[in-house]
Amino acid sequence: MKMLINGPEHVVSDALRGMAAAHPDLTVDVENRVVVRRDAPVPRKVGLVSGGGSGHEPLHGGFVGRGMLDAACPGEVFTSPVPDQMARAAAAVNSGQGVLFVVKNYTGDVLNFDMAAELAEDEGLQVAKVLVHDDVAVIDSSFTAGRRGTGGTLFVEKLAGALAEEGAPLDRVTAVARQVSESCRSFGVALSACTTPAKGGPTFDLPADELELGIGIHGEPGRERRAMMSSREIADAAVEALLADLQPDGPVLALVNGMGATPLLELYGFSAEVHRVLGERGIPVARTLVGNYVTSLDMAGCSVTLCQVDEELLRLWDAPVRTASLRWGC
Amino acid sequence: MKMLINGPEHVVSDALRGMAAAHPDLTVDVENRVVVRRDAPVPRKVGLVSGGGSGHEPLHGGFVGRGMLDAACPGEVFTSPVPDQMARAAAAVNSGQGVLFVVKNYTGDVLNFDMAAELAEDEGLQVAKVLVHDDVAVIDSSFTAGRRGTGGTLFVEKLAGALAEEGAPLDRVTAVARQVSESCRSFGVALSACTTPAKGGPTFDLPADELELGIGIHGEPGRERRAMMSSREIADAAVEALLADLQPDGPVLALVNGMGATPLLELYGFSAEVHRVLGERGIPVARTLVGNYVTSLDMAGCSVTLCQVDEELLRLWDAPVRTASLRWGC
Amino acid sequence: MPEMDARFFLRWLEAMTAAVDREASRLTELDSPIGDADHGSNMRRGFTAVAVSLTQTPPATPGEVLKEAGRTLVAKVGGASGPLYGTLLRSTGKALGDAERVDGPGLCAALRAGVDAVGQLGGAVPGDKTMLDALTPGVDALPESVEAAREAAAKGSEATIPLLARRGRASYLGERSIGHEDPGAASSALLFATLAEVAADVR
Amino acid sequence: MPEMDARFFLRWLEAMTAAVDREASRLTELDSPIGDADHGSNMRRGFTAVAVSLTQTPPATPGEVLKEAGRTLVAKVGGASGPLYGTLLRSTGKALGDAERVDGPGLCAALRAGVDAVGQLGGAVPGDKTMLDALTPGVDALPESVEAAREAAAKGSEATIPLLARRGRASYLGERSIGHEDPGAASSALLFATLAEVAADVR
Ligand SMILES: Nc1ncnc2c1ncn2[C@@H]1O[C@H](COP(=O)(O)OP(=O)(O)O)[C@@H](O)[C@H]1O
Ligand SMILES: Nc1ncnc2c1ncn2[C@@H]1O[C@H](COP(=O)(O)OP(=O)(O)O)[C@@H](O)[C@H]1O
Ligand SMILES: [Mg+2]
Ligand SMILES: [Mg+2]
Ligand SMILES: [Mg+2]
Ligand SMILES: [Mg+2]
Repeated sequence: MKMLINGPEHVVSDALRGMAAAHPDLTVDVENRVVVRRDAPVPRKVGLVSGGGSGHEPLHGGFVGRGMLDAACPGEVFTSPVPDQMARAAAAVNSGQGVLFVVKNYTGDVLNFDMAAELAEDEGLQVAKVLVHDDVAVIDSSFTAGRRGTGGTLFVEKLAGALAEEGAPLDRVTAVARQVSESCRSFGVALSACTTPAKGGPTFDLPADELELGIGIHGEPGRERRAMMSSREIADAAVEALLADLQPDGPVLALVNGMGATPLLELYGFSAEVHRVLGERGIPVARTLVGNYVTSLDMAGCSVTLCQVDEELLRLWDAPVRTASLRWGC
Repeated sequence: MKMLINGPEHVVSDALRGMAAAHPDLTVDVENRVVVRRDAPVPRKVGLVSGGGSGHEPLHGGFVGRGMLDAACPGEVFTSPVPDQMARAAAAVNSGQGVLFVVKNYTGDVLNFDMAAELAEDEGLQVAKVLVHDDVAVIDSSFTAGRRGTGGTLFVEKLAGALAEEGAPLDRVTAVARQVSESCRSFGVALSACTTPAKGGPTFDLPADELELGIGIHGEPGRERRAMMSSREIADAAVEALLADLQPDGPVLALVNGMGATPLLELYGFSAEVHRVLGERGIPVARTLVGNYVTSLDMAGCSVTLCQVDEELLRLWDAPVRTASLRWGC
Repeated sequence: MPEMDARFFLRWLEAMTAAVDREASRLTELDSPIGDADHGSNMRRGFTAVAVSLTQTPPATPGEVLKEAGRTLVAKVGGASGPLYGTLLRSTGKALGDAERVDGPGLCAALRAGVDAVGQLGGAVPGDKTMLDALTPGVDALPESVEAAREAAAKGSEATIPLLARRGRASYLGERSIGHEDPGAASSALLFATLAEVAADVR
Repeated sequence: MPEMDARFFLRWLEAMTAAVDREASRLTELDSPIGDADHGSNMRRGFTAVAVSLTQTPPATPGEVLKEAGRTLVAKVGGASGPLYGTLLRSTGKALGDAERVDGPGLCAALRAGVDAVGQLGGAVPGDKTMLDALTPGVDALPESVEAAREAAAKGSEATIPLLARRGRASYLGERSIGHEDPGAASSALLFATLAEVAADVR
């Protein structure tokens, strides 16, 4: 597989150089791999820090800015960042109100963020953590690593970010971030595997007439392989899987997310099917976001994330946000 | 090639149903394939209408809204829309100040928009047209169809749209649209062909170690096939091709555009290289947009568009825009 | 050629619809190396709509049949071929006037007018590697016989292979357009092939 | 095992760096069907950094060598393996204390402490299809001989093939994780293989 790169070892730093040049609102430490909003630390504001392996862009760097993250730490492709990155980020965004780490539930992310929290606490910072684990394809038990964190991360970062921007204290931002995390569920489908720069070829083989149901965002195979399905059938399967786990008794936010290589034309068509089946199930959709937001390099496919919201969360969703990849109201 | 669709014949209408459900700011006529901003016709405002074949999303439908297009007309995939669509769109957005058609320079688009202009003028509308023809890969002579319209379309739509939003009259909006069109140049590169729903397979064969230079946005092969190049080399080649045709004596806007399947991670890395070579050539970049904006379905690759700007155009670029896929300031 | 009535033209367009449907994937394949891989689906969508519209309310005169078909193509196809084929049939229909029946020379003259209109609209001339490279030799040979026209159009289409394209999308490719048959010329050859088919049936 | 000084541990980590470099693509391949295809590059990045740091300022005691290596892995690898391998080496190093030389039983006890720390940090137990499935049998056999430990660890890694994963990414796959060797177990087997290699050289 061909890539638009200078070599596997340069991918992450090259991308950071590109972000630095394109986004004057950001301070990008290419060497130490930390992306910080230019005006950090924002006085009297809780700092929001996230990060994870690269390859999911625009997550997380594209969500740094007013009303969302204060800093993001990109690791190597599909490899969680190292503790030093998050500790630096925490120091850079701390205004004295403490810092919240938004952590996707993967062994590596959890361990590295834990170590970072220790480092930051050693420096006298107050650190809280919220775990995102929204992927219903994974059985959540003490005999697995637990549900993966995928599309729900966007909702946690946006809603907690809006609240932090309003000046809410750390315990309240953390509580709302947890509420959002528990209110999100995701389900993903791959039509093709992705190609990591390090491996240079597809991470798994998927015949021309099959698809993978229940995939994550790291090029892992899913829970089940099936004969190729139509957009309508995929929407039915995805929403059914979501509603087996989340029974919203009110409106939801919907993220109809592309994995990277699926054209927006197809995503919108798929989104129409998601709306159809949610309508059939009587679930009102308050807001819909369609596009490539939490990706898996050049994988073809999609995921659906639903986030149950109340009035307050809906208000936070609509609040101004000013980042490279999510922006409205300012 | 697998697609996330219900069948080739449903692709465009399904996508329009999806847009309708996701974007309450838009009025989507799925049957007649016209996307109109909800508040059209905006009193005392020139109407901006564009359109073209589908498969380039978010262009054009994703650019309908305050400060950009008033309406967009999607054709079948890679097939320009029919005159009736643009005539309907013109009628829907006409506030009495006339309508400007933004037309990408393809035989089909030109002929169909011309016919639409006749239809609209028969109904008493004042119609002006601007042709976008920014692709330097095509020799512009009376013995070709002329340069293709590609990434420059985004700049024409944004800048003319901002001016129209301010209430400028048709002749002035048209003049600025033409100025922008003449100030834009683009160059594209494919790492893979795209797959159209109708054909179901790649539109051309590209070996694993080669790339196409000088491609358009319709899955056509380019001007030249070469051995695979690094991101740095591609940026050198693209900018060189651009500067052979456009010699900016001031700042430029840069669009570092993905063709559809190239990850944002790679696009940012490529953007860094574009900045590097522009810096070496002494050309200041006033603003940079990195992402999938003018795509070619699931093609892997990228294009670079430069648009020379003066103070006034830069002001128009920064003016508020509120569309599905380009948004700031509101 | 015997005198032709509206039914003859309806049958012609029916035959063309069937031919385009049959050949759609070949036309799209031809449009892949030097175009955007949609000519077959464009033609199929257009002529299917023509068949529907002509079946619903069959016009009474040859001129009306062709004008209605042309209008339908413009309204349903889009792309380059929509306006160009639409203009071909509309201009041919207009030239036929409102006669109930058309003779051979009348059809020759009208088709010539149609082909001229295509040249005018698209700015192409024979040799530019477009549909005109099948239409022009077809019309030129038509006074001799429909069979001769069929053959000439087919040959004209084949003869586009070594040409360098100067109009339409294929012109973007420059030298690389050489070595491929023009899809619009191929579909235009079908227009004469189906004309010959229907004329033979009538005889 | 003879007594081991700091140089011995430096050589062990050098050998491990070389082994990981040599086996990187195999480890990444193992991480493809049941993981995210980065274990080889993670290990290579980490041990290359270890080699650099230990060459620049070689610590004076066995304990310091391993602690410095562990710190480097934590600082450079990321992912699950960074903290886990980092903890393994740091905890082993801590258990060695600041002695200049270590004997066989001392190394056995210290490595046991390191492996226990891995279990504590990651919450896995043998049989969960993780690196512990090579580390645990390796440490268990070490009192017998380094050769026995090498063999036991290699067997332990192979024995992960039929297991259903209960920790790490492979656990997402449920039943589909069966039939593949765990990449972390495979790299852990290399740790004992290189230990045996270096011990044989010294003897
Ligand atoms: N300017 C022109 N004059 C005559 N025929 C043209 C011209 N441009 C294109 N064509 C014809 O149209 C054909 C392509 O039609 P089609 O693929 O349906 O439209 P598009 O090029 O818009 O995709 C070409 O093969 C060529 O024969
Ligand atoms: N909880 C755990 N306890 C012990 N080892 C684990 C645990 N989770 C993962 N591992 C080990 O880590 C290996 C994967 O390492 P690596 O691929 O480098 O990290 P990542 O899984 O973050 O991509 C697995 O093969 C497994 O041996
Ligand atoms: Mg990883
Ligand atoms: Mg076309
Ligand atoms: Mg075509
Ligand atoms: Mg891994």
